[in-house]
Amino acid sequence: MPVRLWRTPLDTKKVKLPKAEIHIIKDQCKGCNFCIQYCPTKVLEESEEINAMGVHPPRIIDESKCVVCSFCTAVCPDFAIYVVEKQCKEGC
Amino acid sequence: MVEETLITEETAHPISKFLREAMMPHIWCSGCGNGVILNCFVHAVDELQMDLNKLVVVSGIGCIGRTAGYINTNSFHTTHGRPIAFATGVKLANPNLEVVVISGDGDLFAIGGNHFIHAARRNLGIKVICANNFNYGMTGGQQGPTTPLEALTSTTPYGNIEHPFNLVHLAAASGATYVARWTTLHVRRLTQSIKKLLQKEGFCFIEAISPCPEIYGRYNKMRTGLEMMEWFKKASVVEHFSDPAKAEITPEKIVVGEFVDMKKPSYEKLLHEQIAQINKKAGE
Amino acid sequence: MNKKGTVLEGVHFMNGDVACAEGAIAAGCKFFAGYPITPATEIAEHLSQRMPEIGGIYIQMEDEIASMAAVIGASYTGLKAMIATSGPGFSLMQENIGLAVMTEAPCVIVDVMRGGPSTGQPTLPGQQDVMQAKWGSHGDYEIIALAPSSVQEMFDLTIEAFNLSETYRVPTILLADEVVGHMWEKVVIPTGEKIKIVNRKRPNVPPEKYLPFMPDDDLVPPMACFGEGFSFHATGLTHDEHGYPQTSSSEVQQSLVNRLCDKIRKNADKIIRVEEVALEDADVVVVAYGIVARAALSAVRKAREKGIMAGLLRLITLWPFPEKHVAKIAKQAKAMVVPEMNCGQLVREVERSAKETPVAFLSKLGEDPHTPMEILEAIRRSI
Amino acid sequence: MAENKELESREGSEEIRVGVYVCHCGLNIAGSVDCEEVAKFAATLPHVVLAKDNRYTCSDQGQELIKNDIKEHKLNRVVVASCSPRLHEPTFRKTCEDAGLNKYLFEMANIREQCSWVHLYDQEGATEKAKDLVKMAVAKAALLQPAEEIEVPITRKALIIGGGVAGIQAALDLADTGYRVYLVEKQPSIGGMMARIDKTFPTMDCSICILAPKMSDVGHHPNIELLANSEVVDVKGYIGNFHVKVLKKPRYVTKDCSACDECTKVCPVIAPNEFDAGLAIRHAIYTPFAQAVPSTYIIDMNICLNKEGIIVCDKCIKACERQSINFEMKPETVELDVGTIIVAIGADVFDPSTLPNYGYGKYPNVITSLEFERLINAGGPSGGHLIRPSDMQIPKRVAFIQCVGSRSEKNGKLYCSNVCCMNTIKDSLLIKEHWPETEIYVFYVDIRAYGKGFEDLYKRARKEGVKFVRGLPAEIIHDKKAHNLWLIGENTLQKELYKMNFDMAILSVGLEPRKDSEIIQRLLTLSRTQDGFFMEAHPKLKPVDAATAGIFFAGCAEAPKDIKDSVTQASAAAARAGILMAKGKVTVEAITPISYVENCTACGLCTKVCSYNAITLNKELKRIEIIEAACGGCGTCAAECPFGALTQNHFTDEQILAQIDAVTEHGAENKIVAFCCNWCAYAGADFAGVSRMQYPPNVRIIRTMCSGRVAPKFIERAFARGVAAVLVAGCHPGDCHYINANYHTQKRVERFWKKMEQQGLNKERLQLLWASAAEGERFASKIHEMKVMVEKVAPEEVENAKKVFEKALGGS
Repeated sequence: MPVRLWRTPLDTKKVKLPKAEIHIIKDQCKGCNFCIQYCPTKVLEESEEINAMGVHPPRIIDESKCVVCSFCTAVCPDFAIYVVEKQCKEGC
Repeated sequence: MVEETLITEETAHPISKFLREAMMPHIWCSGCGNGVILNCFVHAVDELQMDLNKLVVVSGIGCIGRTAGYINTNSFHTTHGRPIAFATGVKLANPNLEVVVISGDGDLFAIGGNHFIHAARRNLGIKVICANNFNYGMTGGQQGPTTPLEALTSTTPYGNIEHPFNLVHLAAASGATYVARWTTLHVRRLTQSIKKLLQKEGFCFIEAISPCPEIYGRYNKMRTGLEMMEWFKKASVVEHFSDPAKAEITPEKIVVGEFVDMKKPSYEKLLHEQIAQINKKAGE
Repeated sequence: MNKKGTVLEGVHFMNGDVACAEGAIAAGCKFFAGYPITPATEIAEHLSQRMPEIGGIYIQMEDEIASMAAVIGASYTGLKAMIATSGPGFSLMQENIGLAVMTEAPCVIVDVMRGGPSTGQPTLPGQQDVMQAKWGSHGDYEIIALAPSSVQEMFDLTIEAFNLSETYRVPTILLADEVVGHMWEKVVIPTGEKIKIVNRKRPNVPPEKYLPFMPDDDLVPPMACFGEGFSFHATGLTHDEHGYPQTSSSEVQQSLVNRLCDKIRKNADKIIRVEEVALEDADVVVVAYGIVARAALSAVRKAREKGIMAGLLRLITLWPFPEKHVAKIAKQAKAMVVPEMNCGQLVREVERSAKETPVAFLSKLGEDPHTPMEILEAIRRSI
Repeated sequence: MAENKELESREGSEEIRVGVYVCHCGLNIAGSVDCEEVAKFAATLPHVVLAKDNRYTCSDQGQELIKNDIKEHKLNRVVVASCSPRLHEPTFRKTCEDAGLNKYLFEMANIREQCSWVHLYDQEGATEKAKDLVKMAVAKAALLQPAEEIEVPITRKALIIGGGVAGIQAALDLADTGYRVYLVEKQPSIGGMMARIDKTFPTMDCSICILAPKMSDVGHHPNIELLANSEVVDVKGYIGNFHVKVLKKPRYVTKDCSACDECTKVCPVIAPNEFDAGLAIRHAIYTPFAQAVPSTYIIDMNICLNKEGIIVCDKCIKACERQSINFEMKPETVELDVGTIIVAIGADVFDPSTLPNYGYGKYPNVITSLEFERLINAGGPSGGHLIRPSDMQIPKRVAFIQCVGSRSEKNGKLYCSNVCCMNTIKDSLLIKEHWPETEIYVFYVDIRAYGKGFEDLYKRARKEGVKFVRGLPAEIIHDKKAHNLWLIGENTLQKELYKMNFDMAILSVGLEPRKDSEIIQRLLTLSRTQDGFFMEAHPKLKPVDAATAGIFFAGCAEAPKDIKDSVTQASAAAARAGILMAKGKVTVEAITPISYVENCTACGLCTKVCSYNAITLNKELKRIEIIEAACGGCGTCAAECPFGALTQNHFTDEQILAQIDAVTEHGAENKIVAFCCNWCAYAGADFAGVSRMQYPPNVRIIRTMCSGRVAPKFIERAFARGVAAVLVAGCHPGDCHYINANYHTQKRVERFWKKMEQQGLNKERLQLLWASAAEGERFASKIHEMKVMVEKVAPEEVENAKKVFEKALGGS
């Protein structure tokens, strides 16, 4: 049944996707960029700043794109990043 | 949002409680896979809600050997090649302890190879996780038992002419009851595998292929951890229970997955049953 | 011959290896790892039968390296652990003996000495590992070694070895030889409660306060074991009192290595045991140990019959070396005789302590130990 | 050489004894043919031992007579000159068999449809022609060989491709009959189009309510193996013995799935749900709809965060209590052996965004009838509230526009999509039911309410106040602010222009062949009509059979249908397949190829022209192998073989050459030899006869099963023997009864024309005609036309041709 899907589904607004709060422990980062490379929604990028380790820690491009899959937390060799899901009250 | 304001405190990494803060940051290079393996291990321990007092982590010499020290549990850092032998004493002395050996390919399969095959043969209930980085990283990248043919190392400047061990094949042939191989890119599967390994009876083995960009990578045109991870991504194929004999690691193909998962009474179980038997007879 | 599941008691006729094994059981040893080797094999064989009876662990490892490592593992898990071997195996163990020293793992190593070097003469006695026992592993350390000269002592000193190693958290070596190992003699075993058993010091602080390598005044740190709730780290690397590696700190290196030596040196008087026979008026003093000391004893008696004022200083503790005893007697003696089944090992320690007093060395290799006549002859010659 | 072989094979066998029977057929034949004379003439022909004429040879007496003669006169060949073999060949074959004569030793001369009826007013010409036809028949008869029809066992398992209502019905019917059924569905769930429709016309049942029970029956039926999310990728073999490869695409969820839906709650990826025509969302892990069968969920790997092969997100894994998520699943190929195949792949809906004037895809409130079904459906995205997408308000004025994509070559497809009229009427009533105040206009071309209960529904709609306006809007103009729509067009009844404002317009989209029809066509060697729907073996008498034996059609795969017709056809297809499987074996008519190994060079030409893959080249043995059961019997291979290493049973080269020789014995220079294929041209010629269309009597028709059988050497022989003209006639391209064999006919004739030109011959003397069974007129007029041409052919031209093709004279 190949139908051209061009509309925004009517219930798009009703679906609640997880809202993230990303924590980057900058000075623990050794700059391997695993989190940046393998983020499925490309939330992170390398920053200009130089941290205690002398590398560029990641920076958040757009936190709203994060779906809290937490792969960055799992793949970080240096325990320098983790994500928590916002326990949002009504309205958010 | 109250909780958030609390956890935005930077040190509050959810799994930091499993680490010895005093020892952090770890000694490993940027892009090294050892941190990923450590990360997967503590996640597995966390998900299983294991009693850290009942856990003993033993490691040998080499970069990954430091792992034992980083995990906030009973830990011992042995001489080169001997973690399995040491762990044997621990497991037999107290079978209620979960004894895990986390060490490197050189430590476990060159200098320690004899202990590995015999522990597997006995089916002693210790769990071995090998970080395979294809060379001796800590001493500056010498050729080792897993160095691929033709690879360049500080001691094979003209290319390696030794055939490497196929670790999963070796483990399976030696009698391990659980054998799996993952790369540090397969963190979810590696974590699941570690959970399984921690819950199984008998000798279990996981090979965790790990990037060594600063040393091995430098010699072999993969200068960053990312490049090595991309190699893993390109080359790895998930094939569960395929023939470990056919699972040699080549630049083109790395077969990952579970190779062996069987039930077999562990050495310590048989030993303590035997002891119980003897003393029952004695009592009569 | 033995009552199952219990420690042996009463009077028995047995060989030295078996006596050693029974001594270990009496001392509370619950873990034995080993590898077959003449002339120590009987210890393993006997324990493979006895350990299960007392709920202990016997395991034959793939080699002596593994056996030694396993023994340390068992020790860290709270069991009294022992290993028995002879020269070649003893060599293999050296690195991990160093690990035991560094991590202060109490354990007992029995070396039933045979003729070396290398494979040498497996079935003939020797005293050739005396120096290796002290210096075998790399780096600086002190260690305890005892030399039994009878089957009874094979029993007694094995218990003594355990007590010392538990007291000072140091690997303790029982330097037996092929003859005491294989010789059959009467052994008298007192009832359990009459046997003195020492157990390692336990931490008296809560886990969060526990520092695994923080010593008490006797320089020995209390020892917690795996699985007891004190999750701590131990390593063969130079480490601080937390057990954390300190690979580039000179202070930590100095304080650690010095303490490891001092805890033996400073307690030497408590550790050392010797037997003195007719020394009060002795002009010639024979210094001997192990099986040789028994020939020396009769030689000394014969000499006295012949009017020669001879005496015997039998060393039970070889390491730490009883230098005070030797020095003291050297002052009064005109000459000293040291018979050894080697090319001259402990004799050097004797000379070092005897200062000006002349020391005659009597070597014997590749056959039965010295006869009393040979030693008597040496006594005569020495005056 | 092949001829010699024939002769050898006859040496030593008993002498040929032909009996000829000329039928009067009352006056049908005798009216314009002197049957007695024809019989007398026949008696003079070689091998003929007796020739009789009688009133009705097909009557019981007529047949008894033949039987007795066979016994008395030891006839070993029988020729009946009467009507078309398409009518009575089976009758007389039976007669022969009853008398113990192999039925392949019977031959017919068609002197009614192709003689007496078409030359009503030329008794002499008709009689002469009849003699020729009998002579041809006798000549062929003399060379006929007894043949045994081969029997092929039939695997008692069926494959059904497509799990819409048609596939479901066929599957259940066959499974209930006791046959093993494999039902392959491309989508994650069966149910097809019907599952998405709200109500069915004319009865207004809830569509899913009546379909769901059937779906779960399929799911639980012990005889049905459901292969959802799967595709047929390869089909080998032939009737009764198909070997099928099915690609089972991974679901990434195992059968342990309890459909608890916990996974979708945590899945962070969303996409429009195809099932809801994109009006509702679904997650990357999902089930297309509540009643889906199988109920096992599926992960859409195109959007899942783990598409790179690395498990980045493990939320579903963690959420799944039954641990039924398995990202390691790989595609697997299932191999099936089946005896019959039912094609029920359904249809696609027309995509109206290709029509710029209606603005679908741009104007939010222009929706398709399919989107309407989801909107009005209580289980749909709006909970059954007809809302307009722009503002979610309930529309007051609604327009239905009919024939969107149908009945117009310019704007879609020529054909009528059959269901749209009634669907719209049903939809309009649904609106009225919920919101009676709504003003509804239907813009139509014609309202086609032909079916049972349709007209009543139509009347009801009118009574409810639905307004029907004849004449489709030329254009929809969009009011950007209010998102209202202006429909502009001409009311062709009142001959006046209209411009009306609506809140919402529903495009009643037509049905079109599925995009993947080509694949199925290629895999199963099927043929399709101009529309692109699959072509049945016979539009009237074999409406659910495919031209390829053992394959059947159900539902919209064959043409647009409503649910009722789809179900009916499905049961029919099931019955047809069931008949084959019940027999357990099938006999193949002995008109398959014979090969002469010694002549075969293993060049493989024959394998290339066989549309049935019935000939394979054995490279080791350097020879071809023929799978008789797979053979369709067209004879194209025999015509293609340049080495005389192949011929066709019962239509051998010698037999056909003998017919040609018979025709050309006398007065060839005025005659036309016409090769007609059994299904179209020959049937067309018969039809001309039935309709008494008169045409010149100088044409002599030689029947082949397919025009593809006509080998160049036949045409050469005819010219070499001095005929004025040759006609090769077959089915229209695309209508070939042997898939596409007549395509080779065309190539050969074109090649022959070139040859004639090179040889300085008038290529008009060879003509090619495509004439269907219905086109008697076309056939007749062709003969007229050729007569005129023939008269212009000068004797020397004939002589030239004779010389050019001299070589073709060798042989019988």
